[in-house]
Amino acid sequence: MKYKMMSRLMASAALVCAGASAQAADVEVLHWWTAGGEAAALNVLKEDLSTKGVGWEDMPVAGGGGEAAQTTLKARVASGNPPTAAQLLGMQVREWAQEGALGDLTQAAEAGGWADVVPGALKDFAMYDGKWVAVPVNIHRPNWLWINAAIFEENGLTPPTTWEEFNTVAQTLKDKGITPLAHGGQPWQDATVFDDVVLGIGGADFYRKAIIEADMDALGSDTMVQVFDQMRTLRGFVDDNFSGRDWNLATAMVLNGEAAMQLMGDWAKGEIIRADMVPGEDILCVAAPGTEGSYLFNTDFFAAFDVSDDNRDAQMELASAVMSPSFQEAFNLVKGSIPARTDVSPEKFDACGQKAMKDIVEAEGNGSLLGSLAHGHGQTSAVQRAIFDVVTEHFNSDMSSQDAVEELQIAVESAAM
Amino acid sequence: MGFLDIDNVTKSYGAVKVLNETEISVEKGEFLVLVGPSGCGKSTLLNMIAGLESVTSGELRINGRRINEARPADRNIAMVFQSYALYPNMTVRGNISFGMEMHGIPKPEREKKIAAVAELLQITQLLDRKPGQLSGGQRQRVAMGRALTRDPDVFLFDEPLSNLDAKLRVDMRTEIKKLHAKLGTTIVYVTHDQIEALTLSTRIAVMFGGDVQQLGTPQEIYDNPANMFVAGFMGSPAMNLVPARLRNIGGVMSAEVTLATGTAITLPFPKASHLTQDDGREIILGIRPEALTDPEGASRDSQAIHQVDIPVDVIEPAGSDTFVTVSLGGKDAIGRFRAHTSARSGQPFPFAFDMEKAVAFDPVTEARLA
Amino acid sequence: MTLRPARLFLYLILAVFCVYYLLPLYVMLVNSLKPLSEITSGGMMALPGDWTTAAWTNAWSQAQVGVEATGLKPYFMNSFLMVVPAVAIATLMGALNGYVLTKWSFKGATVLFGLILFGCFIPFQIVLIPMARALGFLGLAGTVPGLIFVHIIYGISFSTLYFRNYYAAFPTELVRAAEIDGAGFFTIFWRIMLPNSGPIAVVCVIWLFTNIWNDFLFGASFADYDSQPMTVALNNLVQSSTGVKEYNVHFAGAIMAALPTLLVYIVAGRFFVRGLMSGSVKG
Amino acid sequence: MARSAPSAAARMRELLPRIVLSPTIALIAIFVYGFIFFTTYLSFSDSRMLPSFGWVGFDNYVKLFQLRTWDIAITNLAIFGTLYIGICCVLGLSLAILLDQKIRAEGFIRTVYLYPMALSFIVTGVAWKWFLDPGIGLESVVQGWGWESFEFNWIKDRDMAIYTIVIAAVWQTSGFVMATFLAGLRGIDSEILHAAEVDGASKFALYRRIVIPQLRPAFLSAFVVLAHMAIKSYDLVVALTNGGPGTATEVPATFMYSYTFTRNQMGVGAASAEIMLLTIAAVIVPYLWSELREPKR
Repeated sequence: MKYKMMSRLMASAALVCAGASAQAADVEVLHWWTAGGEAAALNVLKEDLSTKGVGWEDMPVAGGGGEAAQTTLKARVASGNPPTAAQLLGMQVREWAQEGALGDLTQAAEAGGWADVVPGALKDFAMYDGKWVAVPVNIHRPNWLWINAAIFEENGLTPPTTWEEFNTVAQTLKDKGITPLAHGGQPWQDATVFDDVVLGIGGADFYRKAIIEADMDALGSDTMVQVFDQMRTLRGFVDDNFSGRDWNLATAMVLNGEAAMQLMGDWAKGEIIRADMVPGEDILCVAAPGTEGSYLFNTDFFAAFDVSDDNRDAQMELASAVMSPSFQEAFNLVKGSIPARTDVSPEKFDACGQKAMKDIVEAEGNGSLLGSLAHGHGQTSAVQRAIFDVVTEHFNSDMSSQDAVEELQIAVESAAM
Repeated sequence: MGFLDIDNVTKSYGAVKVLNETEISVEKGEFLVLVGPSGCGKSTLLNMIAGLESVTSGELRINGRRINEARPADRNIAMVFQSYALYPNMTVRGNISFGMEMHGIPKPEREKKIAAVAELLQITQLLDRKPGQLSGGQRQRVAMGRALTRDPDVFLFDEPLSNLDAKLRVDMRTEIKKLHAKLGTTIVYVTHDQIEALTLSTRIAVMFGGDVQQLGTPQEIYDNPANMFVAGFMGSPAMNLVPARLRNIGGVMSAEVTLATGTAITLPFPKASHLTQDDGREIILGIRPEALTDPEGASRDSQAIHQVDIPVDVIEPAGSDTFVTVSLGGKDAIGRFRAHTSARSGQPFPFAFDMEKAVAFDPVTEARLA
Repeated sequence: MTLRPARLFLYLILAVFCVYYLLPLYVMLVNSLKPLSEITSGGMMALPGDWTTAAWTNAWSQAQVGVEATGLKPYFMNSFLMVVPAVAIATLMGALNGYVLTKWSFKGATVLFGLILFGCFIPFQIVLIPMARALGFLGLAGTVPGLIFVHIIYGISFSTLYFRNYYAAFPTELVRAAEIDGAGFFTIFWRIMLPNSGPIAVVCVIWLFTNIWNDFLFGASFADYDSQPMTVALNNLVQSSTGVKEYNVHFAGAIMAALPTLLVYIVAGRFFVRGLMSGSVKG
Repeated sequence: MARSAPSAAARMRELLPRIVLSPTIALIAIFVYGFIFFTTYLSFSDSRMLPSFGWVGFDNYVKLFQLRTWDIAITNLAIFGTLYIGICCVLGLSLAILLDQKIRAEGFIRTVYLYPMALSFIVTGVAWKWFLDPGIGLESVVQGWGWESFEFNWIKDRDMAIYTIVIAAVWQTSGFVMATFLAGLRGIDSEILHAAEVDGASKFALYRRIVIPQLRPAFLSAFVVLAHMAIKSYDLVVALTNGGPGTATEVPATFMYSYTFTRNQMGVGAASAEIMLLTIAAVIVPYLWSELREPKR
């Protein structure tokens, strides 16, 4: 009790010294981490802030991987009442920054020395026009292949490292009556697989050209045709009921042995742990075929909105708290992702987490740390969804790869306009 | 100037004029009935007096005070509606007391008045019921009770009896007449039933097509209808309207009527003595059924009974009377015979024409000539 | 009773449809009473092997909804605070409008009614952004009154429609009589019209209550952190994208969120048909 | 004749009804028509993430009609709308007639039929999704009963998925339609029915010739409620299929929402909203016309 009082006093003293208004306001945070462990993990942040005298006003809006929260955010901004901070994906940070809706965290960033610990690829999104406008909370890796170890062992299979190997392994499993790939037919899940295939077949440079730069030649290339061919092949390895299935139900199929593999981000670990299995042992985690050495990332940012002066200090406090190594560690241990700063010890993380932390360093070194299209780090929302349309349409119909490539070009061109 | 003056009043909805210039002056204590078929303008006129519809032009005065712009509540009138318009959510007591409450009459006084009115109308035992639990006649009494508490200058009745069955209607008619006799209030009463008009009123305004066709005492209206409309509307069975021709036979006026057989009969018509110049003129002869009787039933006082044998078409016994149909001037005419007549259908029978009661109309203008 | 087989067949058909209508509720109810393991092991339709109300207590007061593990409990109050005033005001305004449009009609009133009515049909998605701006302009952004205001606006068209049709069949002579009795515009409304509007008020309240209670879009867009309604909380509970899905808790929460509207239908349902009969179905 | 000027109080009385109505009129004018106007403007603007006011003419409309998803959305609305309204009316009427046969447990059955109206698809969405899912829902249950060849996998089938939406939508509203028709049936003068029975009309003929024609007002109000629900239906599609498989169950409402809010192409979203509004107007205006002409007797 005494300690708390003391720390609060000291905190306010520090603020006074910084010459800022001593009145610590509350922070209102719009986010879509509404249930289970991730929401509980966020509570760590809330507790942390409350010791600094900053109150937390929780504004959760779940649905569609943040789509509902986006709508709410637009309404809030339009009404001139934006939240202090909002959970956004990388591209969304950039789009809001372009609208001039974001504030400035540079002061806190300089004080915290963020520039030295945040990977460059993330900084590209967190900074706009030379100013820090958002702080990264985590780094997810969508290009994982989760494998039911028992099934592979029984059938004497080894994890595939290329798409060709994958096809062989999958065919073997299929012949034995095991569903090779657990998949949920929702646009973002289809796109997650698509990301992996583009990166795995085309390599990092191709991914950058085709997806991030939306280069028409790359989009129309033979490589892209091959990508769609592979998507068609994958369609054959998925059970008939895939359409509309939630990702966690697909994960459950791998866990209970109904299916052998799943291409999914590292949030799947939560399901694995809850089923009393160990990631990396019972369920293997390997990079998606052909993507070893590359790292697709998906980062949740807390973007600082342009709020009134009264709230700015609290906003800084929030940002600093998010960037603190202790929060980064605590939160990401729960979330399944890895910290957004490179100086956090991998010690407490599980095997998959440790591998991710190792891989990301390697990827950043060789320039293949790339934003994931499926998870809002590859393209603007308009282009992203236009690509989703084509990918999903192709995956769910008997459209030819050639047609798909043409559709893709038209869709991207029209959406980018 | 009367007590209630309807002074050159008109009503239009846009371009449609529903009430033409109307001039009626009602004396205090008078019972004026506005009668006519639906759409004649009688209800519009009543609503204007009540203040429920605006006056397009002209002036309404009560007791010399212009009331055109006064709120209904400020005109010191009371109205009984066709549907009684009892508030279904209130008890009988509440219904009667509502108007007084609105006029700020204190509760004890209201209670006293309610008791008095309930006593008068014999509805004391109904005071705590809701309108839904009352019979038609009881509702009618409550509606009158509500109006009575107001001590109004003018009582307005809008077809108050038309929702009652025949027997009750006759009873209530009598009650209303008694009430008028007892209270002596000025009443304006709208109905489409000419018997109500004749029995209740001290004066009648017969209306049609937005015009007052005739304004007069019941006797005047009945005996000397101003035109063929009034003649046909008032009285039941209606006055017989028979095509005929005036004849001046040596200075004595007669009406010539053609029978179904083709033979013409000549009926001396003293009332038309001022029309000696109009020999051969076509007229419509109006003759009431009670002026076309069996000879024994003919009026003893009349100086102009004329008897003719005519073949009878139909005989309709109606208890106290027997109605006999004959063809006159190509039209069916009805005569009122005594109950036990010996007339037989298909056979000629002597008819007594009471030409003192007969009237004549112009077939074109339909106005009365004699 | 000579038609026994036909009668039996009739009841059979009606029973089959009862099953059709009850099925989703059955699925929700049964699965909310199972432990999660029984659900994931299949058997959606099966009765619980191990009956438990754990999911219910969890959804009510323990489940993680956003940062705090409060369950749905606090959001109930938020919803009520929003729904009750909105329904009351929208109903009252609708009644007044219906009263004016039928009993005090003036030239052009019918056209105005037609224009009001079109408000029933506007898709809510299109008003989101301009409404946000308007609320910001009015200083109502992110407040409960703001949310109530929005619901009133889009409820008023319906309440006006209901009351206007009802009052059109309401005897005008009563209004006339009250006028002669000396009652003014508002007195007639309070003392004569409203006390006789029971059936249509039930229909109107049921309709508005259900619609406003069930609204998600406005709740998610215009509520603040401390005024989020039940539907948003339920959605947060159910829709978490990368969290573990506890279906039994979801179902328990869903039924809970629906209880007030269900109750309204069950309690007032029998007045519903009567209310529809007394006006809104008439042309 | 000199007409004295109406007093201030009288004028006030005259104006009072309009004053009472005016808040509503003002609210509707701004928040319905103003916003429609705003959306109309947006549909001709270069708005993307947030409203912006650069004029681009008909570009958004051109773009809209080139989009295959929009084609699909429109076609789906036509299929969905027709089936939904048709089935709801037929089912609602049939149930109402059946319930009108002096059924013993009428109150209970009526409530059962009516209650889905009380629930939003946020509440029932998951249950429906499960029920329709062949893996865990009806198909697997029926197969579990021993009917191995039973198939019900519409929700996974691109060509059939839209029909599952119809099933759920009918589930939600047919009870309400039933109540509307039941109210209509109860409103019919029973003497007319007796008269027809005396005339020797069979039960079937009685309903077809006498009863159903008298339900026209009920039909109309049911139709309007259903039509606007069909065009506005959003929650339902999102809860059941979210537009999938692929884009097979996309409807204009989901399309408009996604373009306006998710895809940051507000201009195209506004253009699609305009088309929706026009469709609604095409359905509603004739109804309003017929509805509002009548009182002018």
